[in-house]
Amino acid sequence: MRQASHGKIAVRFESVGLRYGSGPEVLQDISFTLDQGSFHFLTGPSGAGKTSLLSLLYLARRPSRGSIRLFDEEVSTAARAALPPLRRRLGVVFQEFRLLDHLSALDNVALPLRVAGVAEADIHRHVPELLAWVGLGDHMHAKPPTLSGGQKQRVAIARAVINRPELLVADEPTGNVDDRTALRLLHLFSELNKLGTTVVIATHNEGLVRRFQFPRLHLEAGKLDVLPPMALTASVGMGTGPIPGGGQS
Amino acid sequence: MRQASHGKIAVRFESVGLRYGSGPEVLQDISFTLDQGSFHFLTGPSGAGKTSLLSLLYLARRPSRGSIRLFDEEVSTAARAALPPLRRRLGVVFQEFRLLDHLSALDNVALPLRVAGVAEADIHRHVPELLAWVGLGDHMHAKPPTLSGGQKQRVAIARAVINRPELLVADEPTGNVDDRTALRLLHLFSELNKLGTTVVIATHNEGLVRRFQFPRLHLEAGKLDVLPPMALTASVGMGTGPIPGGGQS
Amino acid sequence: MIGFLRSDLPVARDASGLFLPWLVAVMVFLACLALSGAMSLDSLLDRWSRDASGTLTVQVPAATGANAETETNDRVERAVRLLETDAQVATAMAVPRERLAEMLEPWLGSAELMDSLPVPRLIDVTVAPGAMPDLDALVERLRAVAPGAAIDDHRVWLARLIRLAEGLRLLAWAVIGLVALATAAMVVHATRTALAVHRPHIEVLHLIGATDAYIARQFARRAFALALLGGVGGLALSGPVLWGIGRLVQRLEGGLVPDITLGMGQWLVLLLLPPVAGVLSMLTARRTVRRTLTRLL
Amino acid sequence: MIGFLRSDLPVARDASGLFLPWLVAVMVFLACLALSGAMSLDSLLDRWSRDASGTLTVQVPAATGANAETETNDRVERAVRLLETDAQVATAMAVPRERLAEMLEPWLGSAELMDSLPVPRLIDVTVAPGAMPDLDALVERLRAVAPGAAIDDHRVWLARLIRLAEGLRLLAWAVIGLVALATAAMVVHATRTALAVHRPHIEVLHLIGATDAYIARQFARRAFALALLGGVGGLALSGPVLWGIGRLVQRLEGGLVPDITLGMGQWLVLLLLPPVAGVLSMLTARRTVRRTLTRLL
Ligand SMILES: Nc1ncnc2c1ncn2[C@@H]1O[C@H](COP(=O)(O)OP(=O)(O)OP(=O)(O)O)[C@@H](O)[C@H]1O
Ligand SMILES: Nc1ncnc2c1ncn2[C@@H]1O[C@H](COP(=O)(O)OP(=O)(O)OP(=O)(O)O)[C@@H](O)[C@H]1O
Ligand SMILES: [Mg+2]
Ligand SMILES: [Mg+2]
Repeated sequence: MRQASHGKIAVRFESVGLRYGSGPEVLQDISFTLDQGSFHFLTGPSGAGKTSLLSLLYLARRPSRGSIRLFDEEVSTAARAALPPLRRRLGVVFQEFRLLDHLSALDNVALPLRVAGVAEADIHRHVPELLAWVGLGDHMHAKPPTLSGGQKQRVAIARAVINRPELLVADEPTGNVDDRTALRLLHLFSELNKLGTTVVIATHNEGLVRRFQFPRLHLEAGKLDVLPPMALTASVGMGTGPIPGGGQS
Repeated sequence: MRQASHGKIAVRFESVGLRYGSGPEVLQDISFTLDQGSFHFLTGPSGAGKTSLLSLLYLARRPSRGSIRLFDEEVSTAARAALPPLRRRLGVVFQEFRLLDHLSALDNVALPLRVAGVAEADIHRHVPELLAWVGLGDHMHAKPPTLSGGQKQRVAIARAVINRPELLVADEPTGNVDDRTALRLLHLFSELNKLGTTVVIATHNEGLVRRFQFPRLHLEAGKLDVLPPMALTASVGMGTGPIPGGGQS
Repeated sequence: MIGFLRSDLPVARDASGLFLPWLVAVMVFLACLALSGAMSLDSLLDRWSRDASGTLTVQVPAATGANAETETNDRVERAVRLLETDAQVATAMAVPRERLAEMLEPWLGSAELMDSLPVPRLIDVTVAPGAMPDLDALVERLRAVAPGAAIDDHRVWLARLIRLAEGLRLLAWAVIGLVALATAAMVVHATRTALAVHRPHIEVLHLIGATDAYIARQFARRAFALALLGGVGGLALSGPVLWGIGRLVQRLEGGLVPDITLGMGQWLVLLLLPPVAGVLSMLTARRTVRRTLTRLL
Repeated sequence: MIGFLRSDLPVARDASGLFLPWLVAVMVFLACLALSGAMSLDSLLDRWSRDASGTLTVQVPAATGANAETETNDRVERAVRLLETDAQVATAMAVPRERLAEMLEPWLGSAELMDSLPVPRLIDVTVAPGAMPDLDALVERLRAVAPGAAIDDHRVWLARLIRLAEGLRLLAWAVIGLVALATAAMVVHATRTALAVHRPHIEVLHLIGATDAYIARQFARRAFALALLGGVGGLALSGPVLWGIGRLVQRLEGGLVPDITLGMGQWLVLLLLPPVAGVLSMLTARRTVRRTLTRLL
């Protein structure tokens, strides 16, 4: 079913620790491996360090200690100049969206393409299509301050996936949308995943975690455990039933 | 069980319509009544107009048409100068938190007290207590940019309830916290409700809506329906069972 | 409401505020330079005008005919007496023949010659302080006692200098007006820019139930303090600069450039600049916040 | 990378940018005033110096004894010829007796008298452009042909004026230096403030994978354009003001204040102000963005 699990490794954390300033270690001794083409949820209570962990993954900060390999490159000690090309192979949904308020939804989503030097013609073909798909066909030219919370979140998701990233990192991507939309967005992610994208999604939505039977990275008290898919007790309001191994074919 | 439902009316919308600029009507002909001391969920798909409806309630904008009565005062046509005293009787959790980035969590929560002229001594007694209750005892002096998403949300909630409002309006107050914390926060709201506060909570979290058996205001396509508590099909990961009529006594 | 008396919310206190004092400092500094320049020019001009209008020279032509010598002396004496009785004249003194001889030497070759010539006599006159004698009337009266008398009021070249300096003063005031205008505009604009950053905070305070007056006060106080701080900084900066310029000016020859250091009153005017900037900033802040608020509901 | 050639992202285009041109306009306007003032003073001073050093007056005392009249005329003629052969002298012309008589009238009462008097003769001399004649040597040589000849070089009062104007020029350049410094500081600071608002945008572009150079370019271009726009506005504003000041100056007596309107070269210097402000802003933007970025990882 998956195309891209060639056994290659997309991400490898080894004994990674992170502290802010001189505070305590928010992440302690984190080690895990994500195969290319894999799909993981990242769970854990609020303040456990999920966003911190993801920020290491999307190269927003360096770990205080340990080693992080991304696409087989050591990034914890890499030169600054080596990072932008790596970043372009990522797609990131930030927990706070981080949209540019004075750009239209369309221009926001086009940003990664423009930065990568994609032709305007291609941009104007692909971006509206994707925006329509996430249900924002009518709000293409609206600026973020006039969008609803869920609409902003969908713009942020569209921006993260527009360049078909090799690694998709999403931080609480469904906190502001209804369950139907959340399901639809997760199908989008699992669709990308089937095309080879490695996916990591931090979420508090247990319903989603149960419905999509993907393995979990669970953070608690600074420690990470890799857990199997969550037990299927029930699927509330999430369509017809569980989707083993991800996505409706 | 409830102390304050004396049959008085806290909020009454009559044929309320709202449009932004010259756009279409986001809200059309909305009419409903909230008794004092009642507890309602506000549900509806993303972009349905929940935040817009709540913004009328917390006096951020005037309706394009119709009448809104709050605590028995007509607010849709009230003079600007008459509104601040009304606003102080409200508590609001904004969907985007709206914390002041350069103030500590404590100062953010203290804001409504300071504006109302409460003595510093009282502020320093009550605020840390509430922050500890929402699990931020260790982050009292942290500024919002150094807080996690869920921590920020809890600061926003603390700010909304610190002055024991007569009407609590919360817009997606649990989008960034785990289910356990969400439950805890909803118990906080229902506790306030038992003390007489009228509560309206916009949420996408069906689990919560099912678990707390409160009536729903459902928005869809600009229309509002008042629905009975949602059918209890199951309660996923939300503790032991349903809580009929609100709160564990 | 207790809020009116309580100390500020720390609501406006972020880094963006640092821009305001910085900018006000620079503008007050420039305004200081312009203002002290204009005021120095004023002093200079006053001094020059006083010098020029303060002394006159009366020329009494020599008499001819018999007893020319004594007649001439009489005429000079009468003229001196007439001048001395005039309320607007402080002193009148005939120039001694020896000095006249000196003055004419280059023209006549030797002093002896003068005795045989009908050389006109001169009277140095000091005008009473502040008096502006009507020279035409004075000449009329002088001619009654000393026919052909004329007044030379020394303004030959001082007049040109004065006209120049008056022009410069006009210029200086025009420039200071422009600098003041620019300063005011900048303070207003900087205050608005600083507040633009705070728009979300203003909204939050508004929605929390703070009155317009309360919110405006929070920001107006802060704007006042910041602009005052910047103004004091700019003034402090201009102190050594003005001192250095004063030193420069003192090195110029003393005659033309008298004491143009600033007087007490003028320093007071400079000292007013920071509070003026502060008040301007405060009023702008209040107005801007209120405008933001009335747009909100 | 194609991005290097493509047009800007609209990333820096929000209302906060409006502050930058506004501020640059005011600062360029002030710098314009200061600069044109200093340059005018330069022109004025040059003219005065030229006037003062460009003309001399030679005094030839009248001869005595028999044939005094013709002897005096001979001496004057010889002196004129000597002067004319001097390489440093452009023209030399004896002042006609009639003009001398006019000049002496106030002293001697009537022109006829002069004929019977040993009045010294005058020769107006124009020095060759740029020449600085050694006056002492010249006097020596003149005395050989015309005993007792003397040179009066007119600097009596012009020297004082020149010293004053030189002082003022020094002052003007000091002030223009300060204004330039303040302008530069303001442009730098305004650019930074405008960018502070964009910090989140810089972060987003960075995390999306844009290189530092790419991000810096987006903002540097915009800063250049905005500052240039403001500079042009300030210059345009200063045009009518400088014109008005020119009119004011023309109303002053022409003698002391010659043509102090600006020359082509000086206008060119003023025209350079906006691009200089633009470049300054651009460099600041680049540096600020890069500094922000290196703090990010
Ligand atoms: N920039 C920062 N400086 C200092 N401390 C920080 C910073 N960012 C996060 N923290 C702290 O690190 C801890 C983990 O934060 P993080 O945002 O990673 O949590 P999270 O798991 O994403 O939580 P949530 O589910 O609420 O988003 C928190 O206690 C937070 O206060
Ligand atoms: N300030 C505004 N100007 C113009 N249109 C707006 C504005 N705010 C909201 N809208 C539009 O009004 C509609 C309703 O928005 P609203 O924020 O009320 O939705 P919502 O129900 O809160 O959605 P969500 O669950 O995603 O937060 C949306 O289509 C949105 O684009
Ligand atoms: Mg987080
Ligand atoms: Mg909403």
